[in-house]
Amino acid sequence: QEEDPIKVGILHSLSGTMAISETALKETVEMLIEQQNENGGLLGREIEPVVVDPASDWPRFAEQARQLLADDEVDVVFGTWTSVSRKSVLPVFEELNGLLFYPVQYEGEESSENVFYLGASPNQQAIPAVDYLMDELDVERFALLGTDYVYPRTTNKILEQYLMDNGVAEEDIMINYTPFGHSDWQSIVSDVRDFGGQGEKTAIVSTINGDANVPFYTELANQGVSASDIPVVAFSVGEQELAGIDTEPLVGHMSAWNYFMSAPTTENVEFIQAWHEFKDDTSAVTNDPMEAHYIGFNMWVEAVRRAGTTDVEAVQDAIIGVTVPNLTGGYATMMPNHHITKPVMIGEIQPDGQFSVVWETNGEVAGDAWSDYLPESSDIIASWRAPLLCGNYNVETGVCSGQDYGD
Amino acid sequence: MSLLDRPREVMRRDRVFDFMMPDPLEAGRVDTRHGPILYLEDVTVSFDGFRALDALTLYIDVGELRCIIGPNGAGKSTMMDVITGRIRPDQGQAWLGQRLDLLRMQETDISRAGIGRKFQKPTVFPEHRVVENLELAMAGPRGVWSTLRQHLDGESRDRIDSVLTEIGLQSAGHSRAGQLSHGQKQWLEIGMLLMQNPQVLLVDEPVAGMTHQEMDRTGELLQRLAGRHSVVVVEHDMDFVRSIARTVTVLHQGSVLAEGSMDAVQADPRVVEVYLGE
Amino acid sequence: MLSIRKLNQYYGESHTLWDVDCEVPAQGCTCLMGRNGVGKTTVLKTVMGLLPAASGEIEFDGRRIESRPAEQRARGGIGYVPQGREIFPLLSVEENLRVARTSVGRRDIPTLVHELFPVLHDMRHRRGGDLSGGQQQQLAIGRALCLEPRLLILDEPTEGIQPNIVREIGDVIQRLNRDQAMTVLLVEQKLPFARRTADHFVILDRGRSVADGRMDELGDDLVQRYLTV
Amino acid sequence: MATPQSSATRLIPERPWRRLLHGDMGGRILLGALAVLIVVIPILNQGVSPSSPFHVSDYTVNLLGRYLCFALLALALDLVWGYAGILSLGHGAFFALGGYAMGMYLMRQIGDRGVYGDPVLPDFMVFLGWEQLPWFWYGFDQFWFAALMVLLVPGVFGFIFGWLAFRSRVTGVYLSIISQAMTYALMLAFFRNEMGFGGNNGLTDFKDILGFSLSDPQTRLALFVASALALGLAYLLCRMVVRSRAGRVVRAVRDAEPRTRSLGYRTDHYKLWIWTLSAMLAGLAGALYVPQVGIINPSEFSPLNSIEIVVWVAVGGRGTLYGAALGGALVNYAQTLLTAMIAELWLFALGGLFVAVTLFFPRGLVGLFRRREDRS
Amino acid sequence: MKRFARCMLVSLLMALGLTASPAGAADDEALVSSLRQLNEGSFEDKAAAVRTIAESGHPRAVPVLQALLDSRLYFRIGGGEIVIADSLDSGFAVTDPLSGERVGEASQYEIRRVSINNAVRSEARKMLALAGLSSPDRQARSEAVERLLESPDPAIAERMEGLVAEEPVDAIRRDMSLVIGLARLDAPEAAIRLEALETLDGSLRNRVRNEVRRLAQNDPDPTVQARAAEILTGIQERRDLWGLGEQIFFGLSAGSVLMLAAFGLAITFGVMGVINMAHGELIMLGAYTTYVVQLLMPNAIDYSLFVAIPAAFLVTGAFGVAIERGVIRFLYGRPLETLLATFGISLILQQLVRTVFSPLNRQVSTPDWMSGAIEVNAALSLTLNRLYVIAFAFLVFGLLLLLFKRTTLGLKVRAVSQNRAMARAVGVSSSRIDALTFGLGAGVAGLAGVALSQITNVGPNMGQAYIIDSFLVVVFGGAGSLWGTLVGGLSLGVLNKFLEPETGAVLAKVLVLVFVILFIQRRPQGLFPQRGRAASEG
Ligand SMILES: Nc1ncnc2c1ncn2[C@@H]1O[C@H](COP(=O)(O)OP(=O)(O)OP(=O)(O)O)[C@@H](O)[C@H]1O
Ligand SMILES: Nc1ncnc2c1ncn2[C@@H]1O[C@H](COP(=O)(O)OP(=O)(O)OP(=O)(O)O)[C@@H](O)[C@H]1O
Ligand SMILES: NC(N)=O
Ligand SMILES: [Mg+2]
Ligand SMILES: [Mg+2]
Repeated sequence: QEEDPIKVGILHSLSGTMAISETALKETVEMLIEQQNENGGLLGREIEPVVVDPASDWPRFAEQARQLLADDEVDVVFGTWTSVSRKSVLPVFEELNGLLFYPVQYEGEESSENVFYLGASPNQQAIPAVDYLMDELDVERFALLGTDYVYPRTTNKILEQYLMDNGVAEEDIMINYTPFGHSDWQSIVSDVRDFGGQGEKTAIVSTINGDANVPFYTELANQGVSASDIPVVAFSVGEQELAGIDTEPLVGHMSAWNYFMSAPTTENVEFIQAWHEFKDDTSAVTNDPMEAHYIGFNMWVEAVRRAGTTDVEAVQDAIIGVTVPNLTGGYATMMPNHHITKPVMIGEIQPDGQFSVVWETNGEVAGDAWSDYLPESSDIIASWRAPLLCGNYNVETGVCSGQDYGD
Repeated sequence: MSLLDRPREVMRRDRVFDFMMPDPLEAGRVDTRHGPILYLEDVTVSFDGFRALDALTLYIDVGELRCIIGPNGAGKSTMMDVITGRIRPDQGQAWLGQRLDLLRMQETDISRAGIGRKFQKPTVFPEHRVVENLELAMAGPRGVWSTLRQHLDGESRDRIDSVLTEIGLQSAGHSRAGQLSHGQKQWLEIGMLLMQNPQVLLVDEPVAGMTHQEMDRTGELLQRLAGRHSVVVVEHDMDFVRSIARTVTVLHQGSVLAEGSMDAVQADPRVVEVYLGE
Repeated sequence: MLSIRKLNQYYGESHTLWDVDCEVPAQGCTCLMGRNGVGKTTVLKTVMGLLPAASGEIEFDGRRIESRPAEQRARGGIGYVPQGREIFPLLSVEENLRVARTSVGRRDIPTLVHELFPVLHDMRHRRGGDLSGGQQQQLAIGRALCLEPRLLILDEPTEGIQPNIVREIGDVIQRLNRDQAMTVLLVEQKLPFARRTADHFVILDRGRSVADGRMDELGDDLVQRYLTV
Repeated sequence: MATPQSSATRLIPERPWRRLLHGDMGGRILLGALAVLIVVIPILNQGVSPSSPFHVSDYTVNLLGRYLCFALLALALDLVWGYAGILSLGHGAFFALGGYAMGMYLMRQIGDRGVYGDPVLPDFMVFLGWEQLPWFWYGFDQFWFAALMVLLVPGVFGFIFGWLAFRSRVTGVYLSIISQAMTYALMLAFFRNEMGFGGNNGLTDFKDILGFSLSDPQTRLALFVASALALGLAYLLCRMVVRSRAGRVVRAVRDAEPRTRSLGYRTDHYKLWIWTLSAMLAGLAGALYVPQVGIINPSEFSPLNSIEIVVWVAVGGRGTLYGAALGGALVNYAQTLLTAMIAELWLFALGGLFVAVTLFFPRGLVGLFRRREDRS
Repeated sequence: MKRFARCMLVSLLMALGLTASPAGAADDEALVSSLRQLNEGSFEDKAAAVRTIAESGHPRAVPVLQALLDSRLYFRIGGGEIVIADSLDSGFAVTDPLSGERVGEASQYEIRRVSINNAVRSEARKMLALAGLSSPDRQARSEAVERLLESPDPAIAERMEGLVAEEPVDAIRRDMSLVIGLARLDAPEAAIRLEALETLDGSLRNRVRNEVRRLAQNDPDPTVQARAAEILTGIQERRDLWGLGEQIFFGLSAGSVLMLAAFGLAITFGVMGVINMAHGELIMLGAYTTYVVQLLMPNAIDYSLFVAIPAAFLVTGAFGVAIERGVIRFLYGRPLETLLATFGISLILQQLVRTVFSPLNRQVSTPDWMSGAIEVNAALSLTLNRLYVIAFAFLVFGLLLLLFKRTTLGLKVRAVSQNRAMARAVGVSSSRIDALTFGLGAGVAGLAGVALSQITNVGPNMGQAYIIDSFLVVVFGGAGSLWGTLVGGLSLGVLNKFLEPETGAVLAKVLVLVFVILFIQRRPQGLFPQRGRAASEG
């Protein structure tokens, strides 16, 4: 038994529409595993990656999650990107009692015993970003543009509530949704220009996803919307997305993340160098979800060490409270609600496709599974520590509901 | 496109699914008590200004065998297209018996009302076997539900067999129709027409590609059919026409040029000029 | 001009032509005869290259052609009027003619075609598929003539054509034989036309060539044996 | 009746609903295999100890169940494509509609065990701040109603689409492309949260079906058996249809529609009928599929999915019912295998497979075993 | 605040005027310390440093600020010394900010960019704009005025009044008077405000509209208010009219993308009858060809498209010929099976690109002559890349039309597609024609790829995004008709763009799809159908 390698499942799309984002994450985990093995493995055992390709097809995610857990009997899975893929595998992880580390910023409203949320929840990204817009840039009007799916919808719902709570009038908020891969932004950009041309300082809050971003920014540039007129702050645009865009005209537009490749810490430089070596490409970029995997992987390693086993229950138990350094000079701690602490930063786009940090929170913010700004969930909390052991506990009614496949 | 057009489109009579319509069209119920079975009056068809039929008027009596001749492009096939509902004329009247206005009926209804046609260019179902082609043509209910439940009784089988013998394709009964030679397809078309057992048979160039002897057989067949059925034959082979014709109509440029007995028509100098040649 | 020796041909598994032999002398008109389904069309298609020959030789103008593709045979001087017309239905009449014409590198339409079939000129802008059956047949013949072939293959060319033009076609075939040294290979069921037009005959029966000779040698016994049912 | 008939008329079956599998070797093998699966799989899954090499894991049962759903879907498509010649590039829509109908039932079964604990409203509605259940969700708490809807919704939808299209004689590629437009439009529409079907996330988090827990191996086994039965019965039904005279009319429509019409058949009725039947079968496949994968979301409507169905049928063998079913199962099996074995390169293998099948097995994989045209 | 600005401005103008004087060592030192502040201080400090630099009058002030704006200002990790750095193939070329002389190289791990934010950037821009106001360069002056229009204040207006008379360029002079007018809207005297209003009448600018609206809503003087309201209505009406023009432009441009993407398919699918599922991937290959061409000529991006267009045509055309020769030619007579094979090919091509180029989007640069917009006026500007794409689409259309109408190729293609055997029997080499035509269709898809690379992302999935729309356009127009594709593409584009503002992008797309479905019921053969006996006979 002892010689058997520890198996780590990697469940990221390598083909289909999501491959563009997820392939780098698969490689990140592979790199981390390689490094760990070079440093003597874990518990004296080798770590072995098990890679599958769910091909951006949601039911296939569930199928392959099942395959990883039931057939390959992996000890932990790093994977999924979109919320729907996470939702699709969630019941499988709960049923078969596996561990999933999810690396992407998401809409919150979830906490599962079997999932560890390494990306930002809205309070770790969206809220601080609009705070920045309001406080530092004196923005009064907000155009919330997003791709039509749950993450932007939820985020915008939270933001709308939050903005109105902060005295922004309803007509000063514009909300617009576009389909996945939307490529013709002419009218929308023109509308936003109009919306922003009324005198008050206006900003775009973008939850536009993946492929739609290139034509969006290209159109912004062509219609002459510069960051000094109407700045964009995006939640899904990182270094990797910028790699496909000519960033010269976009300088000054912003993104809110918990990590930027430009972070000047030694950990980060080492990480980047390792990544460049791994990819054999000195122009390869790193991004926030990659950092999330870095953190998640190290947390899992630490938890396994503490537990002395890869046994799921033991790791679940041991990992809460584990603290590891992040890449931006601070520390990430696994909270009882299975979210982690993260610093929030605003970066402005530079001509070389990097971000320069213009603002950052004092220290780390803990991720909130259930948003305080939504009436339905403001009473709900999550804690996977005894005695609560519940992902959605209503403090008003004292009831714990949902997501109870495990037992 | 105005908004009104949609509902109007839906209400169109000529395309509506007529689940609800009474079905007066079963063969044999055509009212022919008062004279001709097929009336064409003043029928005009034009394509982009070209008049393929020009005020054509024609009557076919019950049980008649009528030959129609005329130069290429005179409008003979177009006339059949009008009768079978494939083409809607620009003006004119077309009636089957006293009651059925062909111009208001769908192609399928016209067929079910008892008009059968053999096409000039043989068109059969290439992927079906010869017997299946005949079975498809066989008279009987045409609705989805009835064909779904229908079974082939001995009588029908006998009928198929006899037609198969009649058209000389016994040995080819199991081959796929697409594999037949041109002449064999011609025969199959005739066979399908026989299976349909219509009241009016429109036969476009039945003997093209047949040997002289086959031609005689076809002539006999058509003559046998006449009497109980009304038969309209279009043909360019004068020997054949002469052998079967009682009344001959000559079409030219979309209207009737001459009509009468074979001899009279043959002697008509206009017919000689445009059609027969010296 | 054209000689076919020991030609065999199959449709899938079924053996359609059995060792067919056929000689078509130059500058004459040879008529291939036989009942329905004996394989006449199959022979012509094989000569044209539209069907592969399983075995046997086809020699045209002294050269073996059985392995050449159809288009080379067409450009090499074989014109084909198929059974069933095979017009390009969506091309205009003029375009139908021009397609053939371009493959001999010309743009004009030979006067002969319009002389013979004036209707093709009158209706040059109409779509080929809209023509009446007989008009299409005329177009098919006209199209083959556009190739200015040395060997013209006609598969029941008079089908559906009005009597006076049929007669004219017969005359033209003879004229072409004579004046332009064109060789003609004809399939025809109508005995009178065949007798009038052709000067040689070859009879097929169930895929085999069974008789041949000069047209005036075609006696009633042969007709009785092979051409009636 | 045994008059001296020509051998040829015997090719036409006397009573289409009798001796259904006469001359249908492929069908017999298919049904035989299904029967064996129904008996053997439960035994190997439940009766054999997990350590035994003969044990069939829950995972495998689940996987097989889904292949059967795909086979049923392929069968449905083959009915319209192979027999009626209507190339539908939108059959995924019917599958998804059936799936959604079932998903709605499963959603209502969650009851107050949802995240927000609302006894009536599904989580996503609570989250969107909806006060009450939209009208079209009524009745889905009843299984019988949902079961009816599984057939009716795709059926009615297919009927309306077909009615519009066939009535105005939309044929060939035009029909294919507008069927694709249909599924694409549905996909975009279902993505919208306002539609009330859970937007992009679709319906998920299912817990029970008919009171049995979906995570229970026995329930999965039952679903597997249900899928196998559905496939078997659907096969027999399709077989009956294609052997009947109506089936021959439908094939005539495929080859020469105007000629069929001139024989007096209302070809639009035939097309509409077979199209609707096929849509309902596809819906059934979707309904069986959803509880087995635990999620239904709008990407099931994606045009690419529908194209894949066409590919399954073509790979299996168009125009042979068992071939289509085989194609549906096999291509998906290949995908499962390849995505796990050669995660980075599997698309090369799959694409290569498609190309190779068309080039070397023009009648699909079953063309390998089938010498002559099927004798239906 | 205002007073401060004025003082600052005056000193700044003076300082900039003095740039001729040689810089002393003391000036250098001041500049260095300002530069340090630029790096180390808070963003407010940085903004102040920008002003200090501008006011210092140092001859290097303008280049340094420009470098800051261009993000070329770096500091050395460790020492904190400020340098100007230009990226090389690997690492950077380092320049001393004081002397402007090249002093060596540095790697990406040694230096970091001086970080600034939008506020600092705005400040620097404004400072440079003021400096540019009296520049002899017309472009620089125009930009400076444009820039000042956004924040006009009395001091600037005053300065402008001096300049406006000397300004030789009409347009700039008009803008200058706008700046003056805008600044005077705040004048306490109603008469001056009224007078200023008149100078603003006729302008379509946002800024003007907003200011006029402010007056129309709450000017204390009723006459001013009334006049402002009047002017506002005029402005609004004209803006709306131009807005309509903009919408039509958007529609045409969306439509031209659709038709460009569809042309290739109109040939392979419409004319040849091959259901080519790999069409989208051929478009993608065209886009990747553009990317590779740009990689090969990094210093001539402006001309790269002229190389990319023929290159893409040839590359994708060659792929097309290979696909036709390798696969499709075995499938004629089995048209539906081409769907299966080409679907397989599309999977292979996608994965091939992923393997060769990585799954990430690739960056294709837009040449300078294609970026930006033509400003027709303040309310309507036509983005250049779209304009070129429209022109390109029509050009391709014209060439294809010529090719099909003027050469015998079109005739032969149609003959082959209608009756392959008979075409051969009249001497048309069907295999050559098939390969050529498919190659042509593929090549045209490649051209579409070049155009698309200028407006959307270049990645392995890009083909998927266009395949459905392309099929829809071809079918809507009527398969086999190039004109149909043209009209179909344009009208769907325009329809979409007119629906979008009403319904949002998602619903607009759904409605367009539903429209096409219903339209096809009315015209089952598309806009330009094949009619007649031939099309209907069985
Ligand atoms: N759809 C159409 N468009 C244009 N012209 C047409 C169309 N259909 C028929 N025509 C023309 O109408 C005329 C009549 O054609 P029709 O087929 O009725 O002739 P026909 O008498 O049957 O001749 P044939 O003896 O050659 O078969 C012809 O000149 C033909 O070209
Ligand atoms: N595509 C095919 N597949 C299989 N068999 C075929 C095919 N085409 C023709 N045949 C068969 O080959 C034989 C010869 O056919 P062919 O067309 O050459 O006859 P033909 O002598 O030209 O007859 P006709 O006088 O009727 O035109 C026929 O028995 C026919 O059934
Ligand atoms: N969680 C996201 N970005 O879908
Ligand atoms: Mg005719
Ligand atoms: Mg023949």
